[in-house]
Amino acid sequence: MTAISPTTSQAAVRDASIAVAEGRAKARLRRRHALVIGLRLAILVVFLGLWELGADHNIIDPFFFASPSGIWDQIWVWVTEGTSQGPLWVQIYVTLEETFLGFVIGAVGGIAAGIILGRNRLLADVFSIYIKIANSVPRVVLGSVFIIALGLGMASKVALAVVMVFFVVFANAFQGVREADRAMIANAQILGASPFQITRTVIIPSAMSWILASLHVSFGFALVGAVVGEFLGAKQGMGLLISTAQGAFNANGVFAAMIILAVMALVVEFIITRFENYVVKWRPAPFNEQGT
Amino acid sequence: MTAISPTTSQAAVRDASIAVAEGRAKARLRRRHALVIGLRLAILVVFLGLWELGADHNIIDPFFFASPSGIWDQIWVWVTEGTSQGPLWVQIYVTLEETFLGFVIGAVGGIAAGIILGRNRLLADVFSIYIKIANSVPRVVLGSVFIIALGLGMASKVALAVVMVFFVVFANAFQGVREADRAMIANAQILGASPFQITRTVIIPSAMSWILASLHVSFGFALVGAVVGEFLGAKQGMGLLISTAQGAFNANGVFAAMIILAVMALVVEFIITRFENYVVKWRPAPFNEQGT
Amino acid sequence: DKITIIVGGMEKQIYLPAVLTQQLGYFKDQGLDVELVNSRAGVEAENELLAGAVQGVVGFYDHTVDLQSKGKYIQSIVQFSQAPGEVELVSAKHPEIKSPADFKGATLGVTGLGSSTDFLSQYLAVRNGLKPGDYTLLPVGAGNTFIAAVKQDQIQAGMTTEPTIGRLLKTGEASVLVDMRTPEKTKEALGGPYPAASFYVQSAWLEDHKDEAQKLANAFVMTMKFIATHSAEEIADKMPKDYYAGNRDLYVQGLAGGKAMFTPDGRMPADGPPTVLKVLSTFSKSLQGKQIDLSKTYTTTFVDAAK
Amino acid sequence: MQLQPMAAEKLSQAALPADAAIAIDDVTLRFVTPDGHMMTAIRDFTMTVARGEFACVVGPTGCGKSTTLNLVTGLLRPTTGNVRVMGSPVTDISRDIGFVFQADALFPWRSVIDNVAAGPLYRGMPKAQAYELARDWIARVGLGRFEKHYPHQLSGGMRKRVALAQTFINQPKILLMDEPFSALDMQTRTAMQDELLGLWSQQKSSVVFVTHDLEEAVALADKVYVLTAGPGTVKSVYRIDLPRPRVMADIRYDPKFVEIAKVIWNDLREEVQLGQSRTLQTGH
Amino acid sequence: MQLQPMAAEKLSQAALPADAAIAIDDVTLRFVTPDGHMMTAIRDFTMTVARGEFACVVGPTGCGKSTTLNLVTGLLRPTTGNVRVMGSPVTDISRDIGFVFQADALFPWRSVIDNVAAGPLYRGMPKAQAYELARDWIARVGLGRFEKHYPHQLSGGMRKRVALAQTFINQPKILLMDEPFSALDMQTRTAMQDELLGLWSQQKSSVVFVTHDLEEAVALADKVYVLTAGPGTVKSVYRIDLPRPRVMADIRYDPKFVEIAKVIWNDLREEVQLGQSRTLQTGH
Ligand SMILES: Nc1ncnc2c1ncn2[C@@H]1O[C@H](COP(=O)(O)OP(=O)(O)OP(=O)(O)O)[C@@H](O)[C@H]1O
Ligand SMILES: Nc1ncnc2c1ncn2[C@@H]1O[C@H](COP(=O)(O)OP(=O)(O)OP(=O)(O)O)[C@@H](O)[C@H]1O
Ligand SMILES: [Mg+2]
Ligand SMILES: [Mg+2]
Repeated sequence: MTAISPTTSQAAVRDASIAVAEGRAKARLRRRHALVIGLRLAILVVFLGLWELGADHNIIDPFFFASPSGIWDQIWVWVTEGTSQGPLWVQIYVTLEETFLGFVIGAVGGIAAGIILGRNRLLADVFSIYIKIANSVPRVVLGSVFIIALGLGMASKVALAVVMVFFVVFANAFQGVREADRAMIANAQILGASPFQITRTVIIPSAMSWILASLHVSFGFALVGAVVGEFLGAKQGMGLLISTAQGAFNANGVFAAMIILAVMALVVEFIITRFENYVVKWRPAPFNEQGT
Repeated sequence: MTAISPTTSQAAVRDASIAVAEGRAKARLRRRHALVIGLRLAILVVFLGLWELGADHNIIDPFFFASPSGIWDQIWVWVTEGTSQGPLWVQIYVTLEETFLGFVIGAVGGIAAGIILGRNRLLADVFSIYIKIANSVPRVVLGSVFIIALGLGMASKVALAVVMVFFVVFANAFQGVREADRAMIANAQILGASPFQITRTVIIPSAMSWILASLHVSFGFALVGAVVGEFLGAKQGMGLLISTAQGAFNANGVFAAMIILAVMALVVEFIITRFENYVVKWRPAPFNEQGT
Repeated sequence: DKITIIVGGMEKQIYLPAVLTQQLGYFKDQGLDVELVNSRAGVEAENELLAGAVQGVVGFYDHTVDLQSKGKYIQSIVQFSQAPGEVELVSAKHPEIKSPADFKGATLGVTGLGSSTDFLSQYLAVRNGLKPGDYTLLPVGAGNTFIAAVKQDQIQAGMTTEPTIGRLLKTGEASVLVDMRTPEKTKEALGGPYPAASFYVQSAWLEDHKDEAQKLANAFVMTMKFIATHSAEEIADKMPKDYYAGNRDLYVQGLAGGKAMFTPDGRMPADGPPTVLKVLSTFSKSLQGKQIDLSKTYTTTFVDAAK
Repeated sequence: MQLQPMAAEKLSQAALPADAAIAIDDVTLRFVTPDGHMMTAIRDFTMTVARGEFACVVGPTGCGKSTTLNLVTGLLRPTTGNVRVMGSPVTDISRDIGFVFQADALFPWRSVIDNVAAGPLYRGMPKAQAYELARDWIARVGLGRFEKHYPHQLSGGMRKRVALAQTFINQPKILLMDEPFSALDMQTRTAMQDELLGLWSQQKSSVVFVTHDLEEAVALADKVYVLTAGPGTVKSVYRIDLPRPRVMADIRYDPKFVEIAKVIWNDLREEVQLGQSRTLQTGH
Repeated sequence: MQLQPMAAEKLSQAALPADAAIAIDDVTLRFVTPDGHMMTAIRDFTMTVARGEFACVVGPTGCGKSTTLNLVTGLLRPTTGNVRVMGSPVTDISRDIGFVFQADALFPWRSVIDNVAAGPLYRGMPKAQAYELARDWIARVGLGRFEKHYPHQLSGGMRKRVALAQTFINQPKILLMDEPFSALDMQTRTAMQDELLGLWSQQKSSVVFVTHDLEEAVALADKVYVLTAGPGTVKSVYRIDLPRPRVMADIRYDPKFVEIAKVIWNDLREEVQLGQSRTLQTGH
């Protein structure tokens, strides 16, 4: 019995010190989180403060560049009294719907095209030149072509959002497929995978971080596409709100609408990041961030 | 001597058959190249043919969607007689200059920001939210802000091209840095590399294919930015040409200008591809395409 | 030194005097180095002018009134047209609309909300006994998108300018409901002349640049006289080919129909500004409850002095 | 044919039997080197593995052993010559083949059990059954506690064992293995060798096994190929006539084994020294 | 301290000397497993390597050998306990260390010579000199003809030799090697071992060498650490008193060597069997 007792106590000491170490690690994480939030807020406050000051002293002409307080007033009016086109949330909803449809169609199309061309060299050699041509078409011109072809309804805005998203996603999906590790593909082939199974279980997972990177940036682009579409002609939506505000020399209105758009983008960004963390949970942490 | 002769002749046979095999491989490559070019041309011809036919029979209204022959006439007129704004090449030069400046500034900025934030977790956590906000601002609205701030000259178009390019390049550079192999970074560290050396010799090469993928798509975007800028206000450039043609119901002019833009994009694309092949020449060919 | 002027669409017939002056070489004759910049969005042009980046704008007169309500002073020094040059077209699919009084329940196309076409359309409706809310306004821009909106029956009627008018008339997809291309018909529709296309500058700039302003006025007045004394054909010949690349006949035809809207001498018609104020103050939120001094929105001094 | 009075019979390369599981016939393979020249990796290479035969390949590093295996799988194509598997020319990757790669080729986004179950799932086995089988094989390679781990959370030796389970689970007719056991400690290695021999005799599969450990080669093989230093070609082939079944833990102490190993060792050493002196000459 | 009457002297872990090159003091390291639990990789681990000492580490696969090396480099941080290198706590990656990774860590976009010259260039040596030195080391590892090749154009063994040259060229004070020779054939391996011993004695560096080959460990080391099956901790330490300089080609036939190897082998086998039975129990 006496022989065992020192070992037990030694183990107890170890376990206690591990608990302490883990507690310390957790506290460190919490502190870091607080630091990040604090810094973000600090930057925001400094930025808005300088802007407001500049506007007050006419260094930044609020007629052109608005002022934070003016923007806030405008948002408040829109929230409480609605906009000239109806309640604010309807405008947000309309734009969000167009954006979302365009984003999904563009992303799915871009991923599909990227994978198909990435997997098939001949198709890639033949078609990539046409994709490059399409990508150099100015979107604003495309906008009027879409309005002629698809009308002034939702379809033309969605189409514009699609063409904003498609090329970015395509380029990344295509390259992601090309970068897939050849040893891994060979292994899957030998294990008995059909070309389709290889695409599904090897190519797509390895291109995933490429695709996700493009989705991050392209949701913002989809939003831009939808807004530009509304700019060119619409009954409702954030783009029309901006266009009206611009026409009335209402800089506060223009900036207020842009801030609402930014908040929309951030919310969706948050969702994409969640999805990303779920998808790439297999990924090794960098050295030094491992263990506890 | 007799002992050697069979070996020599055997070696000669082998060398001959290798020569044959290599000749066959080269011929196969040539045939494939011809096939690709042929298919590309076939698609182009079919596409243009259908368009022309459709326009002739008014299935595709040439008033809105132009016709290949009309576009060709317009380009011919511009080339031989110049445009209302002066010689065609001046318009091309102006737009190309804006695009190029915007592309370079946006790409360099995006790469730099991507690398800095990708290498520094704290900066990334603090600033990435602001980059996302900036990315959701509609570019057309930004265009007006730039015109107010920078005037109607070249600066505002360049700025617009920059903001089209920056985000795509940033997103990819950032993710590319994050994806760099941790074992390779550790190895460089242990070999004695300073953080800057690691960035230069490990991070940038491994993020290179990410960055290049974004450059491919973003030159088209830079072009779009410059053209939109000219659309909003300019005295020269392809955007103004399009705007004038649109105002004059000259669909052929609109499409002709877009085709010129596409050719510009393709030329630059070709240069980027050359650069890419040079940079990634270390890359293994996929299995089955190796050997001869 | 160099003078930069923004034109709100150089190829538009309503702004034709700007480019024509350049083409005729009148600026050079006055010893001026003028650079014309195209900008289709009116707001962009005004913002540039206010920011001091350009010296003048060729645009609609009503902006001078609107901006005064926001405390910014700009003045028209040469008035190009005394009619808006706009036409309210009605779609051929809707023969039941015979006058603005039949707009009830219809969707009316305008170039943009808050634009001149917006105010004019509403004014037409109200003058014919309708209330706001009886009709819907849809911003459809001009040109192709306007035509597409008519074709797709998204608007039953709409207000636009040449060459969109000519195109729709030619294909028979629309007909003229209210014509505001001549001073007479404008008076009939709005109850007075409606000064539209004009050349305006910042009042502050004018103070210090009387000399340049005079030279500019000289050049423009000569152009106005040229227009008055030449046929549409002859004017079209002077314009860059790209402006009528679509269809020259249509261009000339439109010009012949709309030539009458131009003032013969660049002078502001005395009863014009009040009409504009009346139209604007009925609908523009920013004007409500504001006192507008019309005399600060234009001046005929330079036109009068022009030789 | 030079017959030798002992178990290690040196064979001359006879005409290729038509029914061989693997027949590499006078193959030459050349790569393009960075400076644009051609480099011959293997030359006039002939090798046959009969059905149910266990062949080991030994040779100096860089002599073309992995290249040979890649030729059999169809991942590489010969510049000249033919490769036949089960009597028909190699055109595509065959489902009958199992290949344990020299380097890591696990799927990093799949846990151990998903990696091991990949083969059966690809081949259409129902999910439940595939996972049950996978669990079984994971236990056999001694990784029962690590089913849910991802590859980057395993040690080098553990990853190799996952790769073995991934290949063995398919029970391939033809098994190609490229230094499969070099990352394992002696004890685990012996266990894996026994596992391999069991699978082989039960499946009657044909095996090509590349190793640097000559003793391992002799202990396992029916036939040992000794390659020359690059450009690789077959230097000699030995038939190993040790009785089966062999028990890995004991066979090394068999005097016949020691004798065979010594003969081949001398043959191989000659070659390796040749290769070294050649690189030293050309090394600047 | 249990002294044994032969060359393999089993040592008890004494108090840590202050001037040791490497001192791992009662370290425990835990990883988060995929199901969110903590897994102890090494536990109560204590190890000292004096300046100029050559230590080998053997143990069953997955017992924590690579983890231990990563602790010394600073790539991993202990959960509890201390790691000191050259007397000062490990905070960042030290320039005195050379590390041959178990897996491939060459730069794929650099040719062989650029890979080997990386260390000297990072450390500020002039370009011409660095390349000259690199050429010298490339020749020493027998890759003279492959200077311009990229890593993917090399065989597994050749890549490993590039990694060795890349590390050796820096002449590190502390040399950590994780199964560096397991992909090499016997002859090349012996040459590399001689190269390593030469470098070590000339540089008076301290070496920690992980291997699965017990004979290799005994042949090279001053001190052999035997680890227990995971969670790894030190089971026993042996001092190897074979005379130096040792010639790798001959030492295996030294009777003292055979005796030592046998003693440690028995110790190790016990541990490996324990590890295996444990995984088999928990394997479903
Ligand atoms: N893609 C390639 N391009 C050029 N040369 C190559 C390529 N792949 C392999 N080689 C060359 O072919 C030769 C044989 O390589 P291989 O990988 O078959 O050797 P190995 O016998 O498997 O060696 P090891 O025992 O080290 O694994 C080597 O000299 C190598 O440099
Ligand atoms: N990132 C990680 N997350 C979770 N567990 C890990 C991680 N890295 C290593 N481990 C675990 O730590 C233990 C020790 O791993 P280590 O790589 O040190 O073994 P090793 O002794 O080097 O084995 P081998 O001889 O096979 O290389 C293993 O059980 C492994 O599963
Ligand atoms: Mg190999
Ligand atoms: Mg290890």
